[in-house]
Amino acid sequence: MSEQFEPVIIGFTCNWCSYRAADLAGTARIKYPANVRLIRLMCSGRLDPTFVLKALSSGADGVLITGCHPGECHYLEQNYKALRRYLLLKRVLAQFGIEPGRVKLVWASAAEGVKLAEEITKMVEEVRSMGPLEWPTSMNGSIHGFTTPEEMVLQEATS
Amino acid sequence: MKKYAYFPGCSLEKMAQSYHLSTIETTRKLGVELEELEDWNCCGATTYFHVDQLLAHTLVARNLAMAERKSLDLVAPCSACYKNAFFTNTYLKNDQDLAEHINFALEEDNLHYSGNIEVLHLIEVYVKEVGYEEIRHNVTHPLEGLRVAPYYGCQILRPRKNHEDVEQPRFFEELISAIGAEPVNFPERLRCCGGSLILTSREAALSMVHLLLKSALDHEAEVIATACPLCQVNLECYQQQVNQEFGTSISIPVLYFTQLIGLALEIPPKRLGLGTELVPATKVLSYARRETNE
Amino acid sequence: MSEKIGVYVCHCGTNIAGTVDVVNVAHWAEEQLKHRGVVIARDYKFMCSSLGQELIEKDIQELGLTRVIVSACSPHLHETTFRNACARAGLNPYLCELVSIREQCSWVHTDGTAATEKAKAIISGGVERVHHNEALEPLHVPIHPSTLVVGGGIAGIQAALELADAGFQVCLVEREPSIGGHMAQFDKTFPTLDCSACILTPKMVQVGSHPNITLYTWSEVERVDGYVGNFTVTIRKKARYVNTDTCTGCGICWEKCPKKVVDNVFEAGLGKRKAIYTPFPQSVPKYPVIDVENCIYFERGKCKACQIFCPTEPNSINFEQEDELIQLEVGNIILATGYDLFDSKRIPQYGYGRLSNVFTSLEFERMCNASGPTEGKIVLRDGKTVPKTVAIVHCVGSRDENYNEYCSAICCMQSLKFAHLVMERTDAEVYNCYIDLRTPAKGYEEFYRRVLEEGGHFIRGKVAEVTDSARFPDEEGKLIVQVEDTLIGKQRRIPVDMVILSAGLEPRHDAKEVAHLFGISCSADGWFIEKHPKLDPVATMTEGIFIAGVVQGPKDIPASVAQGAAASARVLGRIQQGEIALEPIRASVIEEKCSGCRICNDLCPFNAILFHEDRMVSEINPALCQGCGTCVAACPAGAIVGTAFSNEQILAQIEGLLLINLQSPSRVLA
Amino acid sequence: MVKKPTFSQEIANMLYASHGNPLSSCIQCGTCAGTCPVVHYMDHTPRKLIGLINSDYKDEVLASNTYWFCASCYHCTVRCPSGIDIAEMMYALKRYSMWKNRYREGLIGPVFSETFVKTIVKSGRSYEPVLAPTYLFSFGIREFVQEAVTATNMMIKGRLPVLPPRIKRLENFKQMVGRIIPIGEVR
Repeated sequence: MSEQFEPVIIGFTCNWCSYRAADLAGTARIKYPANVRLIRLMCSGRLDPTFVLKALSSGADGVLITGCHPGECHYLEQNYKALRRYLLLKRVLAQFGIEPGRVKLVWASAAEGVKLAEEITKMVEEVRSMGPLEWPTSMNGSIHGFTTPEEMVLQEATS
Repeated sequence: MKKYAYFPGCSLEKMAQSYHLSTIETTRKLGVELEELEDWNCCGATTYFHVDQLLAHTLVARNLAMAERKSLDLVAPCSACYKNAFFTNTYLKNDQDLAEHINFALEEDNLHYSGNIEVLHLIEVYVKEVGYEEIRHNVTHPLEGLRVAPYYGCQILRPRKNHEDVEQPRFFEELISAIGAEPVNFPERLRCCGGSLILTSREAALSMVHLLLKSALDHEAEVIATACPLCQVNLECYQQQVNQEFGTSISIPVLYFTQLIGLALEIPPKRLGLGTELVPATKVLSYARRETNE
Repeated sequence: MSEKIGVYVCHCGTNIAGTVDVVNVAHWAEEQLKHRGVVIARDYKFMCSSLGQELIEKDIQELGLTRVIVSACSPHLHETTFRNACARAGLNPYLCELVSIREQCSWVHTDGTAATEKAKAIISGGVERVHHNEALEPLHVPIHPSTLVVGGGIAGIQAALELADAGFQVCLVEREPSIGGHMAQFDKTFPTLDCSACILTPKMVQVGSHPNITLYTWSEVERVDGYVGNFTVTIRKKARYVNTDTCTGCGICWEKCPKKVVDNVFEAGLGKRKAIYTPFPQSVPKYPVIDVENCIYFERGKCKACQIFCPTEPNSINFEQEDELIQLEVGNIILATGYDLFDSKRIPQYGYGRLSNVFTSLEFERMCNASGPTEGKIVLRDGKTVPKTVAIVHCVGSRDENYNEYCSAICCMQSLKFAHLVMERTDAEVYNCYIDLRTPAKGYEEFYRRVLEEGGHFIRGKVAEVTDSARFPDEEGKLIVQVEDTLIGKQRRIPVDMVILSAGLEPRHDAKEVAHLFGISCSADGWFIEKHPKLDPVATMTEGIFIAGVVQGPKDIPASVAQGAAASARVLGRIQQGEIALEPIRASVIEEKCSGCRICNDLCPFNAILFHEDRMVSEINPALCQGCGTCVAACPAGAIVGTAFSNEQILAQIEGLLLINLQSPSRVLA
Repeated sequence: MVKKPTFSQEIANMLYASHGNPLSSCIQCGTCAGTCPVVHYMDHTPRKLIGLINSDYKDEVLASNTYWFCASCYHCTVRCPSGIDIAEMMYALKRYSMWKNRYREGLIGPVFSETFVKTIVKSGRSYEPVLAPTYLFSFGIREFVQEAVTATNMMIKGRLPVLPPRIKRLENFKQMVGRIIPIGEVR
């Protein structure tokens, strides 16, 4: 194998759209790098920011969050909530000094296997160019106390 | 009343001076302040986009930037200038890439555009800023009975996509009624006059001009009102050629809407640049107050 | 390590084995994941084959496996297969996880080594996750045997009749004074040209007289509570000002009513009706309604002609009548609320509303109808001149990103029908201006050929504009249709006497509100979204709510009828089962942990979360919960748990996928 | 590896700053051609031109006079059901043909455009008289006279400038232009 750095990316998918998009990419034999490992959730709205922090702190170099297009959520509107959390999460990560490019949100409908594959390929390249993630070790302990930052709770409430 | 950055555009310097004059006169009387953009440059017209799109946008951006520096919205009396300014403005607001690229060029003239101003066509100032009521209220000599064909042309409206307004506009008619004149039903009012073709594809352009003039006359218009120097020159200065080309004897004055408003406001015709037209506007003047005719 | 986990790696012929070294993967799992409870790992050619399944069952029984990981294809394909296998062997099906190394590994990667490594990680993830799986039981809820059908068009009528004939109670709600929908307005139906009324009215009468159908016309659904099997629906019965118990529908009242009103609904503005009226002669029910906006009595307080002349005893006209609210218990709901016609005024260049002889398709339908405003005579707006040339404009408001991007599906055939009717009833020349002619169903293409043979002209091109501004002598006093004939590449101006705009179908103006009321979702276009576009077209993501007819997307009468029947078949299935088993993927609140902050309350689009003021805790109704898990993620106290997708499961899966369970076993055991 | 772009891709690239849909989304409905006021003078209708571009008939397209007849009235752009900015496409073709010197013989458009641009680059403003030669000489004697008459009439009425106008910060202006395109020869 080549000497180049092979990042590991955890991908969160929605059972109704992006996971099916991944299935479609498979049945259509569309190729993308093996660096991504997918986890199935019922909805992008299920994504607890802790999952992302957990992934990054446990050795992932990037996290790809995927969900249904706005307005097409199978649970009506939960992907909007995912979007809000994502935006907040980015702020938190910025505070940790983590490159914004390492966590990405992508909408992909069940029909968009090609799109998903492209997005994955793109992200793998981007993260590869960023090099391995130096997760602030000081935080590994505190990670679990970090379940939902105050501001996220507030955000949920005010929305 | 509001203040605007006024971008006359090349043609108003000479070819359409009457448009310039009547604009200044009428806006003053209606209490709108137009501050001419200092050291403005040509917007590139349509021709410019033939050669280089980026450059064309840059030319427009220079004017926008200078208006923004004065934090004034930009007003263009020429439809071509307006269309260029309006869309360059929209694109620069929505396309980061383009904006960067063009600001890089603007640096050379110590300018920068950040997309904080709006672009209006002169006629919008009368329709939106002043308003029909205010105009009606200021009219001292309504041009009762004067049958005016409102010619919108292309680039006041297009390529904007709010279809109801773009395919079936009413504001020009309303404006004409506001000065007491009678807007005629002019079905070809949105049809292109071939302005940008007149020199390059004469035959095509002349036939387009002919069609418009004919339609206006068929609906018994006594004058065609335009809001664009190119349309004006096309429709007026080429009537002679149209007649030779099609064996017709068409003769109908083509004035700027500002000139008509001016007459209704009893501004002396001379100050409205009347008298420089190739097709005499005597018929129109007969509607204006005698003494104002000097 | 209490758990005994079995790992089963499928070759799927060469589909997986071709890229992933499955044997290696299986060995790896047995070696490297031993400390995580893997007691056996096998690879097999086709795990989903009966032999493959037996392999698993055997191990469960002989090795006493407590968890099973099958790494094969996508769970959407075979999850149930393997879960059933486990169930047969006496293991709770939810203790089996299917992880995909085909769709998401072997098929999408070319580098065998990388793919094999990824497959290992995926399995490791599954193993960690399955540790935290719980034995679950599907949720059983009873199904109330009666059904609510919303919308009395042909789709709703069909659905209602199917259910009622099967012997179950149906409540049919219709917004207008009569059922029948758009179909009642049509004259002929393509491609067979049988008269619309002749085939529709018998069905309407059946609905009106069916012992199992309760009909609520001039009514709307106001509120929906409860969940699949147990909905409580509140219906607003708008005041008719007519006592339906005594009214005989004799018609004297509307005969005597002095107020004529332009009928913009049924007659599409072409005809008039009275202020007290039934939309059309064959209306079901036969009782009239008083149109308050136009009734002289309601305007000026006097007249009462209808009351004075009403022959019934006691008098059936009641000006004091008020709206009624009715509550119903139903088990399932079928939505067949239909469509609105695209408003052609939105395309000014086609001149509708400005040029008097431009007609909409619905206007023309009424014109052709023998009981319509012109007794079926095809004439210009003046009511007498018969057109000599007619142009039919296709795709009005359809296939156009300025209006609706979708194809309205019915316009082509409708236009062909119009062309035929014009040629049949006048000797006019007919021009069809189309982009593409789409005649895909039974007998449609044949009908197209028939119209061709009858001499209809076809111009392939989207009409640019319709104008009355003549340029040539032969255009004087005509409407000119300007269009490129794309097949010859020339712009044509066709002078005609009449233009018919074949307007497209649009979602009801209030589709979004209705969708929200019933807790289902609309597509970007505004049509209701079906559970699966191919395999489940009449169900929705919300259990117990079904859709039928155009409300799901543009379609013609045959298709609408089919969907009406299909929806009721689905409902009948439910009713027969008596109860329904719901996937136990649900969220639930741990009362002790709940701080009563109520953040979760507004997050749930299905209103499954209710708050107990008294105990200051939230509770989730398992039957309403659809298991999206948004509340689980949102709860600041971590008081909400999502079964089958718990935090523990996902966090563990993350660790597994990142293989840190290998580096330091202790870490994950802790 | 890098593939040589197809003609349609080349044209797409030239629509850099205009924001319509890709030409490939054309459904060949003919709304553009049905709308176009100049279509009778074009050898291919706009619709057909798009078809030719999408099927890479480069020579036919460049040889066509269609895009030089476009009066940029934008009616097609407004009405296109596929959201294609057809007028901008015509501009793109004009630019392409001028850069590659591939436009048809005897067309006035290209020469005119170039002179026009040069005047602006030189002075910052446009100046009609300079433009005259570009088209006058291509005219037949009759048109020439007609044009001359019109011009003189306007001159008499004081509607044609005698001296070319200039902007003040001309040097900066030229520098600015220089950052977008090389203009050595017109300096």
